[in-house]
Amino acid sequence: MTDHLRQFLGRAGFAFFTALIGAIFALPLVWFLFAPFNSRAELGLAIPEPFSLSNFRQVLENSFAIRALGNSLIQSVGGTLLVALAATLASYALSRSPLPGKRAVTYVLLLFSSVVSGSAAMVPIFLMITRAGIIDTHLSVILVFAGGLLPTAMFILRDFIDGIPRSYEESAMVAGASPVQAFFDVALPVIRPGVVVVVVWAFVNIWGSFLIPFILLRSAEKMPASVAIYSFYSEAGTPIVTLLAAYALLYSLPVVLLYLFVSWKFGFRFFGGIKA
Amino acid sequence: QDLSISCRCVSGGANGELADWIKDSVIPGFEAAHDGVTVTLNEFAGGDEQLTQQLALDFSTGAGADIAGFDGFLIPNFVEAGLLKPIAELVGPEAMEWEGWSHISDGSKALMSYDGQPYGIAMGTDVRMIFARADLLESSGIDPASFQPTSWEELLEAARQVKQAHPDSFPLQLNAGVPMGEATTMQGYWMAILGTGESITDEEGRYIVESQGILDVLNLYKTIYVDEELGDARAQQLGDGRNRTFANFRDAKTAMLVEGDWFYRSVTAPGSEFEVAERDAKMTWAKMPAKEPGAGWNGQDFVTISGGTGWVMNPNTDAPQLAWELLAYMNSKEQLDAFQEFQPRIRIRDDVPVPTDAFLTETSSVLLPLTTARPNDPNYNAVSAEIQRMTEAVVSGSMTPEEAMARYKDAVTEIVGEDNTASLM
Amino acid sequence: MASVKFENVTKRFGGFTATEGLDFEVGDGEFVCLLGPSGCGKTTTLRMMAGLETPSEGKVWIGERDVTRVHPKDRGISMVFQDYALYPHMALADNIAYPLKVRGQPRPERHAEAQRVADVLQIGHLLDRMPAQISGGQQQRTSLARALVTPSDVYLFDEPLSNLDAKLRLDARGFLNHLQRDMGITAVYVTHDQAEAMALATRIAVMDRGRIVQYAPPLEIYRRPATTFVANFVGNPPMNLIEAEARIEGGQLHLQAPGLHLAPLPVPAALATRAPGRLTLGVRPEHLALAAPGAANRIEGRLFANENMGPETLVTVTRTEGEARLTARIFTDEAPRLSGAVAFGFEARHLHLFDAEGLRVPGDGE
Amino acid sequence: MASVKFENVTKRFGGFTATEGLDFEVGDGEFVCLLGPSGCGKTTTLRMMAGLETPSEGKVWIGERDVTRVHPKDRGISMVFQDYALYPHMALADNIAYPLKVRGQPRPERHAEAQRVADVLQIGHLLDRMPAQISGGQQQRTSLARALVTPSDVYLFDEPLSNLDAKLRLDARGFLNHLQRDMGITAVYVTHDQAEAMALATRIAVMDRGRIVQYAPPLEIYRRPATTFVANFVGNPPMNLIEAEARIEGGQLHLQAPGLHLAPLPVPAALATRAPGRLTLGVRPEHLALAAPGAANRIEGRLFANENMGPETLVTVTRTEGEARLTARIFTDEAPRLSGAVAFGFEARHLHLFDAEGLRVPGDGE
Amino acid sequence: MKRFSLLSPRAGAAFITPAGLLVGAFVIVPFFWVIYVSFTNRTLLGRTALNPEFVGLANYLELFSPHRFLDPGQFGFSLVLTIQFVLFSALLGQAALGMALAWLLQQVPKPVKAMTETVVIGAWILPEVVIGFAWFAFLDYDGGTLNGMLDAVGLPRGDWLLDYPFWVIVVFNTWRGTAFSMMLFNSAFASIPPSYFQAADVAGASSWQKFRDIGLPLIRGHVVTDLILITMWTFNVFTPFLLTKGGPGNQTEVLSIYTYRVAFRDFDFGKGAAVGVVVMLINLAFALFYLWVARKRTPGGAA
Ligand SMILES: Nc1ncnc2c1ncn2[C@@H]1O[C@H](COP(=O)(O)OP(=O)(O)OP(=O)(O)O)[C@@H](O)[C@H]1O
Ligand SMILES: Nc1ncnc2c1ncn2[C@@H]1O[C@H](COP(=O)(O)OP(=O)(O)OP(=O)(O)O)[C@@H](O)[C@H]1O
Ligand SMILES: [Mg+2]
Ligand SMILES: [Mg+2]
Repeated sequence: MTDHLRQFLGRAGFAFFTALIGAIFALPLVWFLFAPFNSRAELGLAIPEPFSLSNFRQVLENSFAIRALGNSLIQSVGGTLLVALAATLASYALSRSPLPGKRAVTYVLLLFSSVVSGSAAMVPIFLMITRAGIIDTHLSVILVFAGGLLPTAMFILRDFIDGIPRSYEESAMVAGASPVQAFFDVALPVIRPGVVVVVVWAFVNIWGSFLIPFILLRSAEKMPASVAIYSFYSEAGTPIVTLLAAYALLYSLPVVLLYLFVSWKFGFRFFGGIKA
Repeated sequence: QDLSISCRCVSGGANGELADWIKDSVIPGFEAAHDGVTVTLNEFAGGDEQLTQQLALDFSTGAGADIAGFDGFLIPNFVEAGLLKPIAELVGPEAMEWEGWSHISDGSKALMSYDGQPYGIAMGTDVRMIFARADLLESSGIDPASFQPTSWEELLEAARQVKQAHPDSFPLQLNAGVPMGEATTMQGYWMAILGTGESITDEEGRYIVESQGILDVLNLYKTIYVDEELGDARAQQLGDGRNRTFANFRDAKTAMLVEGDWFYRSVTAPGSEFEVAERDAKMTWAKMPAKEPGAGWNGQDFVTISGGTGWVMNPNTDAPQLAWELLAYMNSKEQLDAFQEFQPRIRIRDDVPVPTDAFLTETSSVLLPLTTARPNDPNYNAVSAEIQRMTEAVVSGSMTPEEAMARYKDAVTEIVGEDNTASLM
Repeated sequence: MASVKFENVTKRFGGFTATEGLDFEVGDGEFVCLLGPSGCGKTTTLRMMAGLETPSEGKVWIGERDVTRVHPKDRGISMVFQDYALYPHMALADNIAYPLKVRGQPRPERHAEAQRVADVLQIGHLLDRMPAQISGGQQQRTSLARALVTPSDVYLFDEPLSNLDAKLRLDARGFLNHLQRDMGITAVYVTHDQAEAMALATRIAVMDRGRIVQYAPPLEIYRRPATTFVANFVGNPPMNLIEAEARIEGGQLHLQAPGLHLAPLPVPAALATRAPGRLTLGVRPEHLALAAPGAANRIEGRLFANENMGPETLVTVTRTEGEARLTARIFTDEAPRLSGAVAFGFEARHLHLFDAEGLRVPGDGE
Repeated sequence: MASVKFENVTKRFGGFTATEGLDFEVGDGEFVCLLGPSGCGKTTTLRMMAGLETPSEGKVWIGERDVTRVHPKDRGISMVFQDYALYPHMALADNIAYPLKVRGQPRPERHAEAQRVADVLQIGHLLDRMPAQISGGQQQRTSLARALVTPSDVYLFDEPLSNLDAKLRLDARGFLNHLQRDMGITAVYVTHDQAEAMALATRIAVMDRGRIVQYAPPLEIYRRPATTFVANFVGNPPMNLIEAEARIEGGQLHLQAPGLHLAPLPVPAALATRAPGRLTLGVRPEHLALAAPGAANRIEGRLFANENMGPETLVTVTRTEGEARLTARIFTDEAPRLSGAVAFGFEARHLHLFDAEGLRVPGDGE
Repeated sequence: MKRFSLLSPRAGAAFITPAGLLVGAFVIVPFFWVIYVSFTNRTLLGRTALNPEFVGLANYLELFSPHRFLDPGQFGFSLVLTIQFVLFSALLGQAALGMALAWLLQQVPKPVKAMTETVVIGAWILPEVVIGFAWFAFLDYDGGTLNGMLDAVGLPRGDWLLDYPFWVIVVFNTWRGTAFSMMLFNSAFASIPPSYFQAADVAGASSWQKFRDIGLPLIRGHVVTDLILITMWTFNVFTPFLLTKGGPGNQTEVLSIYTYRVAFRDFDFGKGAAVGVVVMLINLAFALFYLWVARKRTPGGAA
């Protein structure tokens, strides 16, 4: 009996401790549950009194901001797909090829991309996009994001792919599959959890990023929400708390939904070895 | 033919009235008058710095809108970089014949000019003053109707009186610190330094890096925020400090706040976040006094400063003539009159009457004659940032005025070079 | 169907030589077992046949084709992997049918085919499960089914039955036997189980440290192991090896070792010309029987273990104080009552002789 | 040392029942083998003893303690895993000494202890190596050493020898035998190799589809299999089973089947009271010998296979056109020359009888 | 002699092409542009925007000029601050906490796991403007959630953003980024064969012992990957700007904010680019250090 008790307490202790960390993580977000529904929101935490949807009503009137959510979706989905696709293909090829120094290559690219993420690099990128004649298009935003995020995506993914036994693909090839078939039928499903991590990461990055769309886009019809949210800042650069909170909620929903969907549908983990 | 306008304005968001005016009035009007021309508005949301970068990139490649909203104090920088062309050069000398020029004062023209050449047309100008809570003054034993300090000492005295009556209050708000950015320089430091009879530059345009005036200003800050806690020192240092000062005013914790007329037009206006309930009864204003009567800039008793945003033309526009026509049309009396319907304010043209708004009429007539403007210099921006740091050092108590000024001297010398600085001590 | 030929194939991993100068042929329709201790290069050899490793030197032929550089998918082979390599995201049915899918067979047909093979291997009822949901033996059979579902020129098996119980093993073995005999498949089969190798193979290649030390039919290997290594490795329990002092006297070979009583032997031709020195004497446990003390050919020792295992009994004795053990396999249901000193008798024709290098000394008539 | 008791233990995975109503006890100092076909629930049973799976129903006792919900580390057990589970980042010495480290033994002592166990298992010279640098067999012995390094109440082994070649297997088996006999450890041992089970176990639990069908000492299982399943599973090749028509006539049992010639038998007590109907006759391959046609007890058929496997020959005949096969295991080096009709003779005392449900019909005196 | 590879050179090239083109255009070209610019006095605006001059190492020398190197607002100050920021928020914060969470999550009931995971990942996926804002509200002196809670339990309130700005951004960055490390370690742990842990269970190891002896050493590669990434990200993270704007008094002006000021307030691209290059070199040093530590602790170099 004492064994049971000790064990039970041990487990309960772990569970409680974990839940506590979770709760602490949740605290800074509590404000968001209330503020959007408070017609006179402030930074202070206050239960809406009265509960009001007027902020949302006002936000919905801002057609620019609402349309921006759609634009964010186009750019994030496009960019994420491109990153996931190109990174998966490339890191697979790197992982499975006998090239020497491939580790170093991915790492060097990673370092390069860290420099480029700084704002100074916006100038050459802008010039290139202008010369290509695709300034002020969704495509330009998608391409530039994809390029910038790829090194990191490849760095993460190659790690995942290296951990997968080659015998999966070997057996597919012996079964008569071409390398490309083996990749799609066998390797891709097995590395899917890694790809999912990259997808969420890339989506979140693009969704929240301000600078690139801001530099590359001009027409209001194409601006994403990360830019549009600044329309809830006053002329003097101060936020209009009520509207901002309401819009922030709308703005956050897609990423949260994406995460919930993806973790429900695919999970964020490997299949693990099957030989128990 | 296509034309486009961009501005930091979003319907339903920041500067929504401006966006509405362009979309509902300017564009239909212009298109009706020019067959086959379509005009689009690029509503633009984002911070000042990003806007600057975007415009710089656009103007260097030929991208961007034909007409762009633009903060006047950046004109020297852009011109030096070759990113703007004078209107006369771009459109031709006939542009200078436009009837509107005669209705724009030289001071207002200067807002969008460099080396005497106009690069655009200002949208309007503003003036700065002390906004006051009548209710708070009254309850502290000060008569709001006759409230008008004539020296810094009187200003401080009023603040002390309020503080005594309301120990929890922060009676006086004079912007300081880095987070408020240019609002610190314009609404705070400038309003004080002009009161010492000095400016930021001397007559030759050299930056003053050492002077009694600077010390006086810093000591004023010290008195307000450190020694007597007449102001909310925290609000000067926090990222959202400016909002806090507005909230303090709204919540009757601040009795006197130095701001531009925008504070009245927009911040405290009915329906906005910092709306002051029963505004006309509770809010009043006063001129910013010089340190001592007559000691102010130009020997004035009271001081103020103006800034302005306006419109410039893209130097690479495909259709300079048409773009100019659009710009001129936007600044026609007809359109500016229409603009007053969307948002009443002081317009650039003297033939556009200020709507029957007592406050605007009164302040503009009283303060415009007193006003001055920021120096037209490419380095101003960087120096302004140093001013913000200098005030923050004092307000946070981490440096004495002398130390802060010494660092300011170092930093400004580094930015503009020894030759472009002046010491008055 | 096709033959497989290795021409002087060496494989190095970095500085380590995994196989060296392999030179052998698997005839069309043959079933060859690669047998050898762990790490001797069996898997490496198989993978070179499959095209999953490229030889460092030498050539690999399948049928008339030099396939040394041919891609695995173009070699017409099937393979069972040592670690199964089941696809974790596919149900068993899809795992098994995968080679058919690759060949473009429509879904219903390939699933029917998978069902057929799975039924033979007694996993037909598990086809909906995922690999993680079945036992180790079931995984192994799935992997086998996947290899057998398509007709191939050569089948490669890497220890395909090692996790199966005797009965399943026998069944699977029977199935493979049937494939080989009736359908004439060519197969190369890696195993460390010599009984399996004996039962299945037309020829066995015994490997040791990257080389083939004997390549011959099973009985040949059993009866005439080429080296002490083979003698020791093949047979369960392994052949008893006895170091003996050899002398030729009066045209006869005299052997001496502790506990050994052996009538002089005729001198094998190979030994006639040189001084024999030390020889190693081999005798299989099943060729030892309990002997009355005093029999002409006998070995004596003290009882160490006496294990009845059903139809047979293993009796182990120590000849000297140290390690020198000797096991006899006696086919009786009941363990004989023994204690203390035990003597095993044997016939001279069951003796194997190896020289000091461990190479077989051919007997007369070999 | 302690006993292990299962009380009506059932384990379900989702809807699938892996073990059902297990109810048995492993006595203190016993060495019990779990034997059964792949997927019958052996690993699952062992894991429930270890505490790595929780029973869906029932209780598990170790000694006097109900450990059903006790954490593995508090059960006082050691276990060898089917896949070794050696830590790839630790040298062998550290792997083996890990259970001692966890118990807080200082480094020199635990390494001395590891050395001792490793020496016994003949891997003492490898202690500095990493697991990746040793062969499969050595890995398995390392895993064994890790389990044996601490004194435990119960030792659990999941197919600990399955990947070893015959020779190593024999060595390790000998060592386990020694442990059990001399140190009296309590052990539960999963294997699919019935020879291993026969050699090691004090009792064998034969499992079939999640149930224990017979739990008895090895020879008992070999000699008196409780069901046709056990008869068929234990023994290699398995017992020959012959469906026969039974009649009781004149106080004697007459059995009829194609090819079978059998003198009438005494009626077993169990059959005296009921009509026998169909019975299954069992006879082990090793109890069949070639017989002259005309011997009293014999079975006839046509030759199907004649495989010499070294020390023994398996002769298989078909009795009828269909499946009814019969195998004899004949201990000779040379395959007998046979063709066409073959007759096997046997003694009546080697016959096993099973009723229509497959349950053993006890012979007289059982 | 060529080894068999799972992908033919042709297919491999085809697989790499899309990524190669994108990375080439939007990473490699801009990278060399930045390197070039770091040797010029190019500005965004003003005279040197169009006609930058080659100034050699002047930008770098200026960054490292001993004159006022460590004064607030100078490069040196930001550099030291950033390294502290990385140590505390990335290594001690994100990596250690992420590791602890990943480990705990292996052994707690499903609902607790799902909830905690979702909240932690929520902190990571929400857009940064939104997050900056939420924290502002959280830390607000007067009505903030944190002070409200301290009030409720009778502890004194804190003026966090003014009195402890550095620790605020440390905690904030930890909160923001832990999810990534947690996810990475989670999947790393999940890929360890369960029998390794079960063997340790049977051997009698406690959770901590299992972590120290088995879990951690086995995912060392993932730890290095994680450290490299989060170090780099933390060096570049700009989000603290939303909370403190680098203040008060430069106390939170980490390098990313410093660069921002140099490049966008002062429009000095040459200097901004030089900072970027220096940061890259520091990252390289960190990465080599991680790899060195990881390698050093592998006995025998195998596994
Ligand atoms: N990729 C590799 N790099 C280095 N050495 C290797 C590699 N693959 C195999 N080896 C080595 O080559 C030798 C032969 O390996 P192989 O896998 O062929 O052995 P095996 O005979 O199949 O053994 P087992 O019966 O244990 O599977 C081994 O010593 C092994 O350590
Ligand atoms: N996680 C699981 N989910 C569903 N079924 C399972 C799971 N684990 C085991 N089983 C099933 O339970 C049965 C018993 O499995 P167990 O691993 O105990 O078999 P075993 O007797 O050890 O077989 P083997 O000799 O092949 O290892 C098998 O039929 C298997 O398919
Ligand atoms: Mg192998
Ligand atoms: Mg098992």
